[in-house]
Amino acid sequence: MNDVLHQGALSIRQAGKIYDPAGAAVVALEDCSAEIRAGEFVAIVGPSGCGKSTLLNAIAGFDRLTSGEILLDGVTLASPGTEPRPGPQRVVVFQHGALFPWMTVLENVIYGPTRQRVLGADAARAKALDMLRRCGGLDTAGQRYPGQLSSGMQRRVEIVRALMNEPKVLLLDEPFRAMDTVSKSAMHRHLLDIHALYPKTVLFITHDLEEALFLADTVYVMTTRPGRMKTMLRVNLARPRTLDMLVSHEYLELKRQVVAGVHEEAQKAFERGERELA
Amino acid sequence: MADATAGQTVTACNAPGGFSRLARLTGVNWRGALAVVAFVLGWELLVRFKALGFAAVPGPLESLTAFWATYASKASYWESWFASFRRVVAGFVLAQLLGIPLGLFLGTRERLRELMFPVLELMRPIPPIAWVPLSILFWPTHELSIIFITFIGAFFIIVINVHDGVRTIKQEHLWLARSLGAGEAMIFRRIVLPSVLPAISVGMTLGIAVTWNVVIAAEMIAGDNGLGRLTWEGYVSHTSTVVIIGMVSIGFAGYLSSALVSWLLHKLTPWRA
Amino acid sequence: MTPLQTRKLWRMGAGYLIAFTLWYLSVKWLPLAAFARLPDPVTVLKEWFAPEPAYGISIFTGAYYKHIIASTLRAFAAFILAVALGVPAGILMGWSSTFHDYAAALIGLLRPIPPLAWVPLAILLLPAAEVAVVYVTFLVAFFATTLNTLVGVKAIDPDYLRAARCLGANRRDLLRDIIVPGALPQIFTGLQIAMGAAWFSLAAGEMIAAQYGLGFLIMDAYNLIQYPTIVIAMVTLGILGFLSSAGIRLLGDRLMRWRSGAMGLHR
Amino acid sequence: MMMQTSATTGLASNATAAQQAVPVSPLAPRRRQGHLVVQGVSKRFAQRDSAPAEVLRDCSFEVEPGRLTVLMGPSGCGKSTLAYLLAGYLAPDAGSLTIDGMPITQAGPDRMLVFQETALWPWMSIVENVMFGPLARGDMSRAQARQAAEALLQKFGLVGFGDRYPSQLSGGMKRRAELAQALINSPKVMILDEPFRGLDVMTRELMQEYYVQLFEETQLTTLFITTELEEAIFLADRIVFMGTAPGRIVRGLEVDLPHPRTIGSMTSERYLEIKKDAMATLIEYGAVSTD
Repeated sequence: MNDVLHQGALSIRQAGKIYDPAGAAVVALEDCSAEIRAGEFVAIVGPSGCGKSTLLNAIAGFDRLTSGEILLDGVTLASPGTEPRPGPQRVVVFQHGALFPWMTVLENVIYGPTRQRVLGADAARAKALDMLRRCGGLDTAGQRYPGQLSSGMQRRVEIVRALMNEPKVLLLDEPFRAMDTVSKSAMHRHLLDIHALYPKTVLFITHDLEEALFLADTVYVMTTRPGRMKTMLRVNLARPRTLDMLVSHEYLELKRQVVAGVHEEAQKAFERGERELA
Repeated sequence: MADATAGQTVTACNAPGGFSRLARLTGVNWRGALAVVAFVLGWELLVRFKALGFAAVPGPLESLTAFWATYASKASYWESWFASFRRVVAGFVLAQLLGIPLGLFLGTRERLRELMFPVLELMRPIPPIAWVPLSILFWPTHELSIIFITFIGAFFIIVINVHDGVRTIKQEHLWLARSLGAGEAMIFRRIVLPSVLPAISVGMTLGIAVTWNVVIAAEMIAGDNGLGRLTWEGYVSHTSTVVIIGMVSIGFAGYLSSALVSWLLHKLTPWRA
Repeated sequence: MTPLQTRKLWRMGAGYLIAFTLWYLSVKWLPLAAFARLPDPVTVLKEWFAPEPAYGISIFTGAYYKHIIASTLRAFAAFILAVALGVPAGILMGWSSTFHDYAAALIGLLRPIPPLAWVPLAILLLPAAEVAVVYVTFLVAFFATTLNTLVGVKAIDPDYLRAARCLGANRRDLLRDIIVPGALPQIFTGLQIAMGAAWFSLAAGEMIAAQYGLGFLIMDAYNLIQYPTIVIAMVTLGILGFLSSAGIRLLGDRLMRWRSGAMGLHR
Repeated sequence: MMMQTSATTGLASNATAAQQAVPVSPLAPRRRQGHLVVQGVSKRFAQRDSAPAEVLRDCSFEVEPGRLTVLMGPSGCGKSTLAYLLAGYLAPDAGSLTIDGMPITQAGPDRMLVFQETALWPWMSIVENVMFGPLARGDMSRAQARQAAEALLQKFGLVGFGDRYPSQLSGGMKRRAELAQALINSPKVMILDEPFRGLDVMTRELMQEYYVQLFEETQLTTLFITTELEEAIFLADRIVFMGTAPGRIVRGLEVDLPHPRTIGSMTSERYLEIKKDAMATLIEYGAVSTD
């Protein structure tokens, strides 16, 4: 972890969320805590419906917490009392992609800084082209529409659009879920390169334990609903991560430690899912 | 006349406010009720103060009393209901009986489609009402000519909807049935027909709305009875309460038939709850 | 042109030819008075393209274009009014729930009344028959535009709104950058339906209450027993309806280049 | 309730219970049947406004009876086309496809295909979906078909869901209903075309475990198509690799991981070696860059 960064420390303290308290009172998050250091690449692994997205929504400012608190560099982001307000400090890259289809790649990427009037149009365009070029020669696609790009390229442009706002925290919500093995491993390579170029605190949400172990410095395994941090695992693989690490013994050892716990949560979530449908 | 079905009412951002909490609790759209009351009051006031050309128009109260006093019990009023309904039902049902099979044929038989579809496509934009003169010329009685117009109104819509529906059947659904050894007849009955039902329901929902629109105009132009005629005669004879009564009755009749059609279609497609 | 396309073209031509001959034979030879009364296609075509048409309406006569222009002006006046009022109303309904509750009730109240039932009242209320016809045409186009715009706003993926808010967009930015472009495809679907419906109502309105226009021409030709002119006016209405819908589709494709761009998706 | 933990014993007891009612339980282990041979198969698809696209070129491979063969390759390399050819939905432009020596000319219940997207008919209840096959062919009376269907639904942990419509079931449950719908016809071969593609990784792993146990119990010849390497290694007795379009077979790889396969086998040394070997092939042939 590079500690040159002193921004982007995320402190989650007994975060709790209950949907529709008066009615079905679904407890999505309960006593969920984690201390994330500045610049740390954290992966959160958990079955569907375990509250991963609820936590992400609270951090991003889309939803309010019913108990506990989340602070960014000591400033309260989310708590029962604070009005949730999204902002460029913590930008989300969405699961199904949220590039604006009606804007070109360049218009998408400069949208943030120009809307916040942080940069003039020309300055924003220059910065955008530079960043796109460094993140895998995407600048050549500047004038194309998202619909004309492959899903891999769309995902990377969306990451660049987020980074253009100099966010303190980058929130990735299962970004590579629908990709097949080969394109997924290519995207892992790109993400790690971009993270090395632009070190930020990263919160990576996924179902895929192998992906979490390969990408992250720290992996949190969440229990099925109500979501709580079940286990925390420091991934001491060296950086930069390479493909052959996927078949190394340290990696295998790390996987052995958590795979049983993750599988157990998956089983519980699956059976609860079916009971609810019965 | 063919407008889209309204989207659901979940909105982008809910302003808290008293009414929405009240609405959530009681499930009644209070603001809507307020709007309707305001509309009726506005109408009454405009008439009272003879503003904006409302001089020749009766207020809601006056129309209502006129309705209860004379028309509710008058046989001829209910006869116009019956006449209009008879024409709508005849034209609409005939359009479905001929339109659905033709739509299925056009959807499944490549050669027939490439032959007939362009002709249908050319006739579709011609407004149904424009057929009135030819229809009067062609059919021996006025009744038949109006029924023909209502038929044309619903026919094109159902044929084209069913045709599109048949062509969007999932290939896997057909292949799976073949793997399981089902014959062509069974495939048609248990796979093709059910999967076309949603398209049929869209065609019928739009069709019934068009049919009511068309019957009113046809009656105004060529009919000698029916709600359209009643409204037109109210206008010609300057008894404007009848114009209002006619319009509201047509509104109810249209609403009732649409509700009937959507109830029927809901019964036909229980799995689409 | 691939063999597939040429075969399709041949069949289309054959289809038109068969329809044409069927029409001609049934009018000319079928021993049925009902058919005999109808004008046959050859007479209609002759009349339509005659430099001196028997009843004064052909592509060479000014009167023909006077009616066309009258109808087209009315249709587009009503259509543009419907778009100018309907699109903002639809967006507002999708954007604020208070406005939605009020508007939805009023629309629910007025929509079941078939537009043409308004004609008598419109004539009474409005200064001229002309305005009444345009009003009736406007009404049906307005409902189609508003409801489709509302559906378009509702169908926007909430992630787009959230992404924009992350990037610092305020409410006005959201409306201009996300809501309007996002709802545009469905708005254009609504515009096409509105245009079709506008021509439907216009024709009927003109037949009942106008002094000129294609609808009027149809009834006038009927009363003056100029039957071929009825067919000419009907087909012209059909062509105008088709052309205006095609025009809207073209406008839509130009405005939403990003959608056609999506077609060239290379995976 | 989803799956009896003691896999083998639980299944056997249900099988025997179903046996009395139905002549041959579709689940009892069977004589080695369903030997598929694909020889020099090529396939082109006519396109509306351009030259026909070549999807398969000279494809040859075998699916041995009683074994689970996985067909692995990048998306868009013609794997599904091969599945449709074997199922008899499409005819090859060149080459031959046979099952137990007989040429494949049309679709039939001996080769059941589970599609990528669920093909359960939304307008039929789950039990009607399952009963459709035997009733369509007239092999069983309505009562017999219902009993066989109920037995299978019970086996697949879908008790009580028979009268539900497919839209009321979760992804994993729909897949199991489709397995029941296929197995009631006692097919010789099961062909699964990326069946777990839409599911999240965890549900997917559970479904993989589920199918491999079903296979171990029935020895039903299976051709499993996927783009996921972990899924391929976990399930396969043998993996057949396909290169990018136009698809052809580039390599076969024996997977000698012991049966019964469990989550544990994914962390064994042998698994790592096989994965390293397979990754090399994938990168070399499957090099589909995402740009």
